Amino acid sequence: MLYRTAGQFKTSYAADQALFPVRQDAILLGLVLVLAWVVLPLTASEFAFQTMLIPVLIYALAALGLNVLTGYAGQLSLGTGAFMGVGAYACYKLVTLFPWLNPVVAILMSGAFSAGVGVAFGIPSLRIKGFYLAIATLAAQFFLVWLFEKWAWLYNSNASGAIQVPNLEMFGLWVAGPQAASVTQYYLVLGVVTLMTVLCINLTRGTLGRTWKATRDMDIAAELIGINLMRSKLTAFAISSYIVGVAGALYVFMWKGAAEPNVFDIPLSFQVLFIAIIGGLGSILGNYLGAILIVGLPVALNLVPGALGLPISSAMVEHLNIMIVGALILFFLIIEPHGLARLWALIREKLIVWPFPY
Amino acid sequence: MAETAGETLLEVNNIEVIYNHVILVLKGVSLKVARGGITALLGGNGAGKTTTLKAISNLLQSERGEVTKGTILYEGERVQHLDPAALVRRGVIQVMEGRHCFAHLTVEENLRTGAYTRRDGRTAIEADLEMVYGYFPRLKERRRSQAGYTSGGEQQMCAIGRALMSRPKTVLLDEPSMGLAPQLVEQIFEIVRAVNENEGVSFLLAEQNTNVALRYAHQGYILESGRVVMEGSAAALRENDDVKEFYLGMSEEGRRSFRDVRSYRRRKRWLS
Amino acid sequence: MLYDFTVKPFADMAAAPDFLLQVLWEGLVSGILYALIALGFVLIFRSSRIFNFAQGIMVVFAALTLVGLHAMGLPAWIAVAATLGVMFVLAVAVERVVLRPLVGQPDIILFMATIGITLFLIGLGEIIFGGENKVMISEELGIPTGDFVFEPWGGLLILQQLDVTVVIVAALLVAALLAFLTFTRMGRAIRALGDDHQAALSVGISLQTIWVLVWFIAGIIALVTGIAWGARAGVSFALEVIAYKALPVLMLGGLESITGAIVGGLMIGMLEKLFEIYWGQPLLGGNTETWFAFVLALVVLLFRPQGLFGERIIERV
Amino acid sequence: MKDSSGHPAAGGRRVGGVLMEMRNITLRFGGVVAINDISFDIREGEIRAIIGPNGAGKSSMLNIVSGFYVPSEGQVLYRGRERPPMKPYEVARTGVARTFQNIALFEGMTVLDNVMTGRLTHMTAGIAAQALWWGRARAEEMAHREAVEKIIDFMEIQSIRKTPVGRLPYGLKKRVELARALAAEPSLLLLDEPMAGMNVEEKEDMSRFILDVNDEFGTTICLIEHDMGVVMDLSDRVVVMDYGRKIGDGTPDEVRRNQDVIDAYLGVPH
Amino acid sequence: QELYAPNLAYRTGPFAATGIPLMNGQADYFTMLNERDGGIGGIRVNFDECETGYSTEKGVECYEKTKAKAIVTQPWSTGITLQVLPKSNVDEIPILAPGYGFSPMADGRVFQWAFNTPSSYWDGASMILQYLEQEGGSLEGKKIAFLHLDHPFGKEPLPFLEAKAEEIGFSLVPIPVGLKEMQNQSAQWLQIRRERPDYVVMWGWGAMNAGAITEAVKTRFPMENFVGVWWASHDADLRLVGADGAGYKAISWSYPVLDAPVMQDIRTHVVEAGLSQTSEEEMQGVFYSRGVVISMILAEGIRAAQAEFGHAEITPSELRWGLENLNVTEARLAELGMTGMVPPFATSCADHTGHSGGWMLEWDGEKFVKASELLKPESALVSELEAREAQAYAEANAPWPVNETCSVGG
Ligand SMILES: Nc1ncnc2c1ncn2[C@@H]1O[C@H](COP(=O)(O)OP(=O)(O)OP(=O)(O)O)[C@@H](O)[C@H]1O
Ligand SMILES: Nc1ncnc2c1ncn2[C@@H]1O[C@H](COP(=O)(O)OP(=O)(O)OP(=O)(O)O)[C@@H](O)[C@H]1O
Ligand SMILES: [Mg+2]
Ligand SMILES: [Mg+2]
Repeated sequence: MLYRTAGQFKTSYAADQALFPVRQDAILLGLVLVLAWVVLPLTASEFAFQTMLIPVLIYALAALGLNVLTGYAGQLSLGTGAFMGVGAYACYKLVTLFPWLNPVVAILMSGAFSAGVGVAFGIPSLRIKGFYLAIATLAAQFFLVWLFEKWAWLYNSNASGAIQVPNLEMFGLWVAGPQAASVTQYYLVLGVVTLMTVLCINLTRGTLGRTWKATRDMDIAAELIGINLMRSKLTAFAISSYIVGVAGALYVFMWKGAAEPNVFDIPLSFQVLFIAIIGGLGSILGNYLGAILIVGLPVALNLVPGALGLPISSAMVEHLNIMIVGALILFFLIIEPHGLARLWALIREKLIVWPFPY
Repeated sequence: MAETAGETLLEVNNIEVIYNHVILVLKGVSLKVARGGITALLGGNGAGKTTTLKAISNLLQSERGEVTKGTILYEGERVQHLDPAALVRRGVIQVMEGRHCFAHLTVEENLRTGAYTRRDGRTAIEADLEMVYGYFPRLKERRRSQAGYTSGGEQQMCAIGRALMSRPKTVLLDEPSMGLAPQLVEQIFEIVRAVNENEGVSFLLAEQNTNVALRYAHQGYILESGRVVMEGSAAALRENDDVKEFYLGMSEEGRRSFRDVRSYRRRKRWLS
Repeated sequence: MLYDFTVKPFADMAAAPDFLLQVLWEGLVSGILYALIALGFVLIFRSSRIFNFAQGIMVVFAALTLVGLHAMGLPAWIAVAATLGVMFVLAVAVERVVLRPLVGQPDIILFMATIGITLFLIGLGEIIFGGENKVMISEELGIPTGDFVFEPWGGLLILQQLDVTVVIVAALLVAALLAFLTFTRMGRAIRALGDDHQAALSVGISLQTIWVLVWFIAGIIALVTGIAWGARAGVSFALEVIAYKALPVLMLGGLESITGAIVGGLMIGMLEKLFEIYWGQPLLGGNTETWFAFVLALVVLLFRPQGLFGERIIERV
Repeated sequence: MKDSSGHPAAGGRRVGGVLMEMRNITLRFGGVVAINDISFDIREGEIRAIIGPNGAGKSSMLNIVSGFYVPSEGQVLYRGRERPPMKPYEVARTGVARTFQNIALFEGMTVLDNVMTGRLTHMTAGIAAQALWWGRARAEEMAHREAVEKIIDFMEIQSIRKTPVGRLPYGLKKRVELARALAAEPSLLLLDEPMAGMNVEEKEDMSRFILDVNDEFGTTICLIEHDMGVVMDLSDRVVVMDYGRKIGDGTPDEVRRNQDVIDAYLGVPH
Repeated sequence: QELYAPNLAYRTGPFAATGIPLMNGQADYFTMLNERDGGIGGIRVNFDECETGYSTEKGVECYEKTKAKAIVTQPWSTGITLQVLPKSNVDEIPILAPGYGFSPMADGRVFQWAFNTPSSYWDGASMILQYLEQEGGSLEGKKIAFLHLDHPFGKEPLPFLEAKAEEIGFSLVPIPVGLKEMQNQSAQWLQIRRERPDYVVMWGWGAMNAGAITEAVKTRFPMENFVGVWWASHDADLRLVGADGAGYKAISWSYPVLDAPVMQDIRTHVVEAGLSQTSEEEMQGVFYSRGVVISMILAEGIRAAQAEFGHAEITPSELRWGLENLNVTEARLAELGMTGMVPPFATSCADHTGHSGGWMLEWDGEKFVKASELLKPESALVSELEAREAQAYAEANAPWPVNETCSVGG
């Protein structure tokens, strides 16, 4: 009943190409937006901002970037963490070299640097494919993290070798650094993430998106029907790394406040990959679902024993956490290898035909 | 030849197959394969022929398909729970649609994997290898090339030869003629007949090339959108008017030219 | 500057040949260990196109089980046998719980699944064995611990007996594996399986049996690797990071080649050590071993996209 | 029925000059000689068939035309001029479109998207415009969508427009593939066994499409097919290959009577 | 009614091996206080653990989760410390990082909320150099290899060592060990073999120490010329090489006095009552007893605050006062039953460290023994560096509130 599509007719191709051919989807999205823009910021606690809301958004954005590359263009990358690092370090250099720069502008600019680096490391993808390429992206991962450690100029030769976010102001409001309020940072992140998402949706449903998907599904055929594979792959690397870079800048500037090089090491890459895959490759929505699950799960698991009053030591909780996260990854892959987004689509399909089974 | 059809070897009773939990593909298909017979499964694209064969050989699982209703009996025993390997050991082997050769193995290695489940010794296998090369001389020429680099027709031969290497009792043959040169199609069907007659192997073949199929088969089933719409002996089917028109491309005056088909589009009577 | 990069390193090598030999030996030994981990990967990849990320943690898990069982009082060799039993159970469990339901899924999904297995094993291992660094029971297993000292050209060259043992054992293991894959029916089935699951199923190759077998062999390799690494550096979860080193080895050697794993491992082990000692430390601030192997492999791949010994990538339409 | 240039054409269609000429093409793979010194031409507006036993080198020839294989020897002339070495996508942009023997559709995309990719060679909007879904990008998208819908109607695949291609049965995939090739509005259409795996009824449909394309848009078509009925009925001229050599070239009638062809391929006179 | 003093523990991850004994020592001391005395000042201390696995990310999460109720944050990694440092000004919760963290935290005027009592890394480096000079004569013209974890923690003493190298005239060769190479340091030790340094000073942690020590034995580096920081004095690491490691040294501001009354109390009230996760072997180690000392510092801070403000349930800012006014004398140590386990120390508003000094420990093949008298850091250079770096930090993080009311040395 909820998902009755009968009676909704399309009279133009534009209407058919609209984002939400089914009206109920648009309503649902509206609700989510109200929740994200109004309800949550008004009600969330500091803890919720810091451990759920902000990280979910940032991780979802990073996963979105990865998804462009892996889910849409079919180039598996394990170097997301390092590209986030490029964004973060670029942003750090920008705001320390040009203190007058608007922080949001700096964040958006820093993506350009990681896009550049991404393209450089994307060039081998023209020859190298599949897992070979995936391992090749690890070259970027390890090399860049090494560079973050060794190139003192990047962290302004700080004794600790870490970057520390200075207090940044925008329109009289602290937006970054220890003085910034979580709610301000949340809105800023939300704004950037919403913008990126809209742009990505447009890109992926248009010409470029089709080029990518064709490259992903069968690159030889794609080339034979007139797709320039080099252009297709490199644009994917550029746009993906741009988004990932922006996510990296947000990660440090809007959330962590400081970062050492090894923050951007391989576990971060995997974290983002988990989100993209559990959420669903080749889906925009999936990134959000995946981020909620992967970020939220450990937080929730940590709260459980306390809430139940179980006398489990914190180390045990952590071990169990790792086990459970591992098991859940397996669980979700087994019930729906194509991710939460597909699961949702299936549920929707069922709802549309409900109450009939098929 | 239709007389050779003896007792029922394989029986499919009213099965329903669903892909991905939502896509209902077979809506109650029943058929019987006689021991020592050649049974043809005919029907248009997407009718469900491949799905039926995979349901029998239990290859659906890896495509997220599942038999939700009905039973499949082989030699009177339910075989739905068996894994494909167990079925092969019982003598049921499928030649898959679209030439699934092992691309990195040579042609000869491909053929040898066909004998994987056999336990009757090296000499028997070598002899069968020669037999397959006898049927397909082209394969002998290409025995050392990686299968991935052989032409489409060669791959098809390789797949059929590989199945024969397992010394099967029942072969599920999915579109053997696809992409083969005309004389090779005849040749393959001749081989099917020879194997059927000499070794008593039963065949269930899904085929689009109705013309050839009905010439070699004993029994036939016609499938449309997941249902059996017609069944009978091959001879009877060949004489049926609808079959003639839609599957054999015959008009009153013999074969229609493909140039003359543009003007009208017909409807099948039973679809109304 | 140019001189520092091009001439000086070689001059240094020539000036102290005994040191160069030592560097190469150290490289060789770590190369062998990388190769052993890579071997486990190759076997599983070959038989299922699964890029088994869990190979690294299997090494840790095997070593921990061995030490743990010994600590519980089992004699060393019985503990080895029991550990093999555990690895077998693990292989069966992985096949039942993970691989079977995921058969036929895209490679990347299976790759993810192995990461899931990795996390699960880390959590489980820490619960059972705790996180402390443990001493490998080398003596109890009869692994020699002394060293051989040579003085070539009046210099000094120290070879650990342990390392020599590792090199020998690794060589035997590789020979056995190669024979298994080339000369047996199973070997061919394993390769066929890697090409096309569906077709392999259709000719009666039982995925279950082969997968359990292959994962079990990978478990045996993991145990050998675990004993070898553990004897050098102690046994703890920190070992896991070393597993990353197997990746460029695979890339260089080719994902499905046993020979590739060995040659790649040795090349990477020695070249990265040479680079680190003669270029990395004096000129680049050191620690180049983290990335050198990857970059080297990347460069090689640009010329041979399937690695040195990998199977040709078939591109046809 | 012969046109002024002396070449046969059915239905009174105009067959123009030589569109593409293959001159002394040889193709080797290591030791295997897949094509051995073959020359033939394709005239504008005709339907040209290539036949021959399995492994004869037909697909390889098509691959050379579309730039996927580079001939070991010989030249390809397109519209009278020698074609320089080109990447496949550049060849596609000169107006050559094709279908594949082992269907090569983009499995993860819907039918509509697949057909839309066929038009990529005609799309020009920049990345920024696409990202904003505004102005030119949007107008272009709509215009092409309209053209694609026409092709979808023409191929009678309206009902599966939004279905992911991976789920389609074989025959429909072949049709979608043809639609994708047509979407490029090619001047030369290469079809590699377009009717393999179809029953008569479907072959008739497919024939209808091919003839209509050839008729309505004047598209030159080069096809490989094993169904002699189809080949003989549809094509204007036929090249016959056997083990990399050319053993016959001419009208269907000529070829049908050629003893070499009968021996090597047809088996019995068709 | 309780005092919530969470610990951002790491009993998991690559550093777990070294973390566990420390966490056990810390936890057991508070359990002992709770069991024996009913807590501090009559109320129990809730010494909760939040697991970080030494990951900065999880650490920050733990900080956020606990900060609402907590009177103190014990971040337990230099990385986490660096991240929560700027937040502490806003959240006003004292950070207690005994013997780790950022050395300039000693400057209490700039880092009002951070404490690295009783010794900073620069103190440690200073004491090591002093010891080497005492034992082997002037360092001038000598070569020191500085083997360190390539991580904020490992780089921490570099500014001090560089300054000293220039001052004394020894050459310093920093040799970083990547996080991924902790277990495979053959390249680093080949470099050491090539450089032929007179001494190797090690800033190592977790699996790195075991790796370095085994590698040193293997390459036959003379153990007596090999000195580590206090985090490189874990008994289990040395037990890997046993007698071959004899002669290895580590500076330490704590010492395991096995028969100290406090240890006895822990045994009776905690271990025998089954309230501990420790083992007898672990209790005899350096790290366990250091954990006990660390908890003592916090407990003394709490006591001082309770005494000053006259109520048991103190607030975070009251605890800060307590930590700024520690005065643990010999006599007080004797009262606590901890004589000899830590040198006496005192803090102030301006000096959050105490710079109390430490002993050189030496591995005798089976256990660590004291190898020196109490060493004192050279305060002039250390405090000059502290002031300079603290200032730079405050500037980079402007606006950064500075406590102008403390006078130097007061
Ligand atoms: N893996 C799958 N997931 C979803 N649907 C599928 C899948 N495989 C097949 N189908 C659907 O099942 C129906 C029957 O397909 P099947 O392949 O059995 O037909 P067929 O008779 O063999 O056709 P063809 O002659 O083209 O091979 C088709 O409509 C197809 O879309
Ligand atoms: N990339 C390649 N590498 C090696 N050999 C190849 C390659 N491509 C084709 N061949 C070989 O060239 C010969 C011709 O192949 P081709 O695919 O052109 O045949 P075909 O005429 O299309 O046959 P079919 O009708 O069976 O499709 C075959 O023997 C094939 O094995
Ligand atoms: Mg089929
Ligand atoms: Mg072909």
